Amino acid sequence: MLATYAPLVGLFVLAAGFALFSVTAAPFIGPRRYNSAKLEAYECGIEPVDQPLSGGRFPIKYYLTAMLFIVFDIEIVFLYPWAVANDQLGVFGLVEMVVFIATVFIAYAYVWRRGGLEWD
Amino acid sequence: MSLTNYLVLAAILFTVGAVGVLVRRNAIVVFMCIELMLNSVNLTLVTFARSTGTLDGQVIAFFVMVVAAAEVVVGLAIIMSIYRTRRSASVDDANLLKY
Amino acid sequence: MDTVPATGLLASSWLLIALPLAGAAVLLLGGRRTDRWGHLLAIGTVTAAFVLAVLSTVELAGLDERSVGVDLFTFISTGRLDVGAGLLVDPLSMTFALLITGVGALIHVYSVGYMAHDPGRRRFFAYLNLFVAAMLLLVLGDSFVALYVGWEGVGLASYLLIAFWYTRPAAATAAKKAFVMNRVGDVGLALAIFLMFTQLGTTSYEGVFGSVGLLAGGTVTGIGLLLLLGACGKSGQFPLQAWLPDAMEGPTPVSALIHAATMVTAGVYLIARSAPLFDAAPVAQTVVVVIGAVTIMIGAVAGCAYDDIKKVLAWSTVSQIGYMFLAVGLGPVGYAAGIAHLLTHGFFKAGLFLGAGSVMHGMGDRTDMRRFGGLATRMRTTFVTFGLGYLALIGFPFLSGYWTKDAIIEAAFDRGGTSGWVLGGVAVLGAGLTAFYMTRLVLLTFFGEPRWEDGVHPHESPAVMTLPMVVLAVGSVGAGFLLVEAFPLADWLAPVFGEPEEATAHAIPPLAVSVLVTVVVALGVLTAWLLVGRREVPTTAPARVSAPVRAARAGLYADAVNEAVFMRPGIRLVRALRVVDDKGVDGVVNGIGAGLGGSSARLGRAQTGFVRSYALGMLGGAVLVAGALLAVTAG
Amino acid sequence: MIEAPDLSLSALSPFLFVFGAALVGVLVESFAPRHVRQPTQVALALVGTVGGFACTLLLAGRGEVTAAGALAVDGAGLFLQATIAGLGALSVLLFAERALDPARSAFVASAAVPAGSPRDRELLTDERVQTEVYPLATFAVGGMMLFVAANDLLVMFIALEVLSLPLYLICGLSRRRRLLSQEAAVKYFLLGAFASAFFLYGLALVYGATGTVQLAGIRQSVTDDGTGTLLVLGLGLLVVGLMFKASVAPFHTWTPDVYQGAPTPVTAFMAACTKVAAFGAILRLLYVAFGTADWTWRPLVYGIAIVSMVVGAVLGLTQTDVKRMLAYSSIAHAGFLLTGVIGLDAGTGSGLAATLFYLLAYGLTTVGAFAVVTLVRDGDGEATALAQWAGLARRSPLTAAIMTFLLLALAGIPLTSGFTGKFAVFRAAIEVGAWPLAVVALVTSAVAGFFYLRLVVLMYFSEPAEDGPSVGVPGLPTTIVLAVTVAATLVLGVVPGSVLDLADGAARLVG
Repeated sequence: MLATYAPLVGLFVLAAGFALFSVTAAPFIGPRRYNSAKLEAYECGIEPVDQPLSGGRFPIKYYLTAMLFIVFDIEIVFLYPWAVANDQLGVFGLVEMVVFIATVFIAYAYVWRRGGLEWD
Repeated sequence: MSLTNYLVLAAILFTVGAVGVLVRRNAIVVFMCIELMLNSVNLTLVTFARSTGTLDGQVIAFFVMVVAAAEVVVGLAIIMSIYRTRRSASVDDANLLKY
Repeated sequence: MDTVPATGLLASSWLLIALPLAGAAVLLLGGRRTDRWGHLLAIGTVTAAFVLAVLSTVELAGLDERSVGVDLFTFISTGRLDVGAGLLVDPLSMTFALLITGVGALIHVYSVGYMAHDPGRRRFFAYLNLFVAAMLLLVLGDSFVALYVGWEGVGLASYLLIAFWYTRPAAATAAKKAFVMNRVGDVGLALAIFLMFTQLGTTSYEGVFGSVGLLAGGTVTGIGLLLLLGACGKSGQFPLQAWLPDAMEGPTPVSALIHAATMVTAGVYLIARSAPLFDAAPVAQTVVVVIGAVTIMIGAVAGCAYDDIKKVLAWSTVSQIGYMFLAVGLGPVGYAAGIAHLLTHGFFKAGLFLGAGSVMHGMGDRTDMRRFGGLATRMRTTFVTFGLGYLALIGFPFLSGYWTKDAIIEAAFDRGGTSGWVLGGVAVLGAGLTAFYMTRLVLLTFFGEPRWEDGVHPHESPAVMTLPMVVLAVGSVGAGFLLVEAFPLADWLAPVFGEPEEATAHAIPPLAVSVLVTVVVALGVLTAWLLVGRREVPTTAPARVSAPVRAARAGLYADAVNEAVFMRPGIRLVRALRVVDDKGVDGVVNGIGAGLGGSSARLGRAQTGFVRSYALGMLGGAVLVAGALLAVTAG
Repeated sequence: MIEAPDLSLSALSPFLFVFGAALVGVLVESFAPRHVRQPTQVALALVGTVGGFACTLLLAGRGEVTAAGALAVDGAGLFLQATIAGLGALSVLLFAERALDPARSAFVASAAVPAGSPRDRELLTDERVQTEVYPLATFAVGGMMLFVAANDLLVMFIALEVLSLPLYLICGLSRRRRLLSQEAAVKYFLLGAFASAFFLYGLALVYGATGTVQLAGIRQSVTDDGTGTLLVLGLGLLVVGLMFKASVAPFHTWTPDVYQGAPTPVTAFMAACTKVAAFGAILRLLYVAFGTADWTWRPLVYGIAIVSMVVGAVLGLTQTDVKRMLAYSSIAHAGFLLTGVIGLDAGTGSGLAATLFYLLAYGLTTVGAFAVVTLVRDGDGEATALAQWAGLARRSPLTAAIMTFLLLALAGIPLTSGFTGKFAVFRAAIEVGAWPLAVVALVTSAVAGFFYLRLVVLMYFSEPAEDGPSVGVPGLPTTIVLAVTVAATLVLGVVPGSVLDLADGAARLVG
């Protein structure tokens, strides 16, 4: 049954070989023209606007807000399975979820008290 | 469509991510490549969950997402703090510690 | 050999080790507060240990079973591993304990005078006490592990003492050299102990010797050869002899105690103690004999060529320990002879070194014999005691060396066959060479015209230094007779090595051997007198000399050979040290790397500091891991 | 209705204690006024780690699997948890030291202020400290304890991240030499995340091959169906991820840079606790999940052990920085520890006890050695260049003596814990017939002995440099750490019997 995965191994070898080849060959055959554009992020072909990493800067609050959003947003992922199967999980599931949410709230309290939620 | 195709795609993505870590200079991009590796694993996990008929793979994928998010926060915080001093996010510039 | 539990005074044999150890601890931890009285404490602890050793010996002699075990505590006891720390008090270990504490106490006293003006005197006595404690542990321990602990301890003390004047680059270099070469030997000893563990599950003497018969012949030979490697490293035997002469950079009392009388004989002790093992491994025994014979010649030839008084004595030590190896390699007939020579050598060589120290003391720390001469009248006590030690060493009839060296030469001839003749011949030739270089030394130092440098005013040393020399001189004269004829050491050691067997048939009669040796010795003395005593001595060594002399001056190129064969890393280090000497020991220690360091630095370049290259390394490692695992499962 | 999994609260008590303390720490950070934070956080972190330590002691002797098979409560796990908690408490004491540096702490006053800015210089001697380090460290301790108890690859992965993420952060929080510290954090983070990705992919492949991530289930599948390509690949990638954390060569490259750049108390914490945790996980993975197919990984671990010992010992020779030197020493010790892992045979178990003992001994000695490093200072903070340590014995005989003793222990000289530990692991390796490995280990430990000795020689036999460092007078926390580590190193070397017995009794993995 495991033999069916043999192609996967083959591909691994192929991919690794290709990667090694590209990495070793690039310095020899590729032209070396470093410019600031190389460090810029690719933005769908649009002229990159002011970016934090290549000159201009975003205010730090964008960064903070985005981070906080991601972290707290992703916790929701655990609520979905529980919500779907709540009636089967019973009290145990409820208690576990409360503990989980309480823990998240501790982090939330930290963010709030430290001014992470203030825009100005 | 065979499940193997998904596994192959995931393997390719993983390799692309790994190569990206090796060749990119910008710390943020390096970090994005690592995220790509994690997500290729997610794809693998979900495929295996399907092929083995168990749910574990899907559950693990959730956990991986959360961990990845936490890693993003920590990573960006570190990269940003060094950027604010050095004015550069190139991983090659951070080269004081060696030999 | 059955060991009985200790009773009475013997139960407190641990005090022997504890006393000097406590002395060292007080001196090292007490700091400057102990500067004023520290040396007295050091002498006190060693003397007390000596008194205890004497009393214990008397008590031991009165017992029926002269082999007493003292259990101290259980070091590791878990599962199938049981390592206890215990002492074994038997005639062999007590003999050594007497030598160590006795000569040790004398040299402590001498050092009070010798080191009187040295700012580091307290440190010096602390190290000396540490050495005595470690050496006692080495000989009194009841297992190879205990021996190993002591072995490393004396190595440490030796290293610290060679480098005592660490501001001298030569001293630091010599200490490094001693350390490196000893490590080679230590690895051998450690491997031997591991081998015993795997094969027998124990390292206690009782356990190992009791089950030697259970082992395959090859294993016993392997253990024997590894032990021998350890012994060679510690005792300055071929091919690890080169460190010993360099170790003379240490203060002279150190040379006398550690590098002549006690530590360097630890190899002989190891082989004698492992007698049941070696008796079961004839191949290993043969190698011991060969190494002994080779070393006799190397030491004697090199001794002829040096002008540094301490180096000549050091090469002489190398050569004399060669005799002891030869003896203990001969098996049951030689054990007692080897130990007896070890004891008398301990007396006269320590005496000679103290005498040399006294000469140096009077000559403003000069060691070049070409700048001595005519000291016999200026330093009367030193001359007389040194002279007696000299006579004992060359084997002047009825002095110590005569009795014990002759016994070894006889035993060598008695081996029979061609090998007996070769070994005996080498031993006799060595005796002749010994007579030559020692006579040369005495002539250059004490006779002839003074060739002193300006501003040198030789004077006799204070009583605190001459007194130990006198005591040792008395020992040099009488010890041989006492140990061989009056109270035969062989009988005393019988519980360890078995009853001495009377040689039934001698290859050549003992009397003939005595006469032969005496004649050869006389020839050596005569040659020296003709070559050195009757001529003007140039104050610098002639540069244009024949190849043999050049070779001898280079220690028979022992360094070169060692370097080329297997000491390359160590020697590179020595050379690197020379280069970076001006940076002091910082440079010296950086030089350690020079051998391995080349590769270290090259490998270190891989640590580029670039995250991406680290990641590449990890990816490469991961590919290797996956490849290796797949190879294993596929294969 | 879905059955609720059995959850033994008593078995979970060590984790509850440690994580609870960390969460309270976050609350304190949120609500307590600034001036009370430092003492409160130190107290909390100590309560958490010491409490966790006590809980594991109370659990001693248990052997069960709980939380639906996700956690193993067994002798080896508890021994390692106690070790981690204890070493964690010692590290927290080092974190809390305020008397040594005129800058008042090893940790930055405010991480948000760019390094080298005027505000940063102003804050250098400020009373403030970024007190988040204490809850972060406590989280890391909790993660490590979970790591060694994980009986399930998913829990192992989560624990790996819980222990790593806080470490990445506190690596970058040094008060002095912030640029180096931040660089260390970036390197550690990027490479650590890279390694976790490997671990995770390995997890996925093993899951695909066996259909489960529980170690017991994997074992069952390995026994029944043998090892396929997929499974073996997965095992390899898992091992890579774990070896990275244990800083085993060739996955060691981050170690010297991060050890050098991180604040020294954090380095002590990482060097001791992370190593213990990583080896706990390695032992569990290899023996519980893949124990019945040990022929697959044994040659690999054998080779890696040799590489690690050689790389650590040889590269250590040319180092010029004390912390870097200790980093290479840590790599070499990882190799010695793998020797013990090889010596762990299902039948005998003496390798397991030996490895447990070695981890304890090594952890204590290492914390002590780094504590000494924090004492030697010049005007610019710690003086870590080897050249600056020249003649230290003249300036401070006691400091030099303590360092010498700890270095001798690292070198494995008899009568120190290092000797007992090396003795035990080498013997375990020989017992299973891996004597060539033991020979390599002996030779490399002799080579490694050189660079330890080199520092000793430097301290005792060199002229002190003109503008040499001074030796700070440690406050109570550092004094306690030094006293405990030196005493433990001595006791474990002279009378190791009882602790060896303890390790022997604890040497059991359930699964």
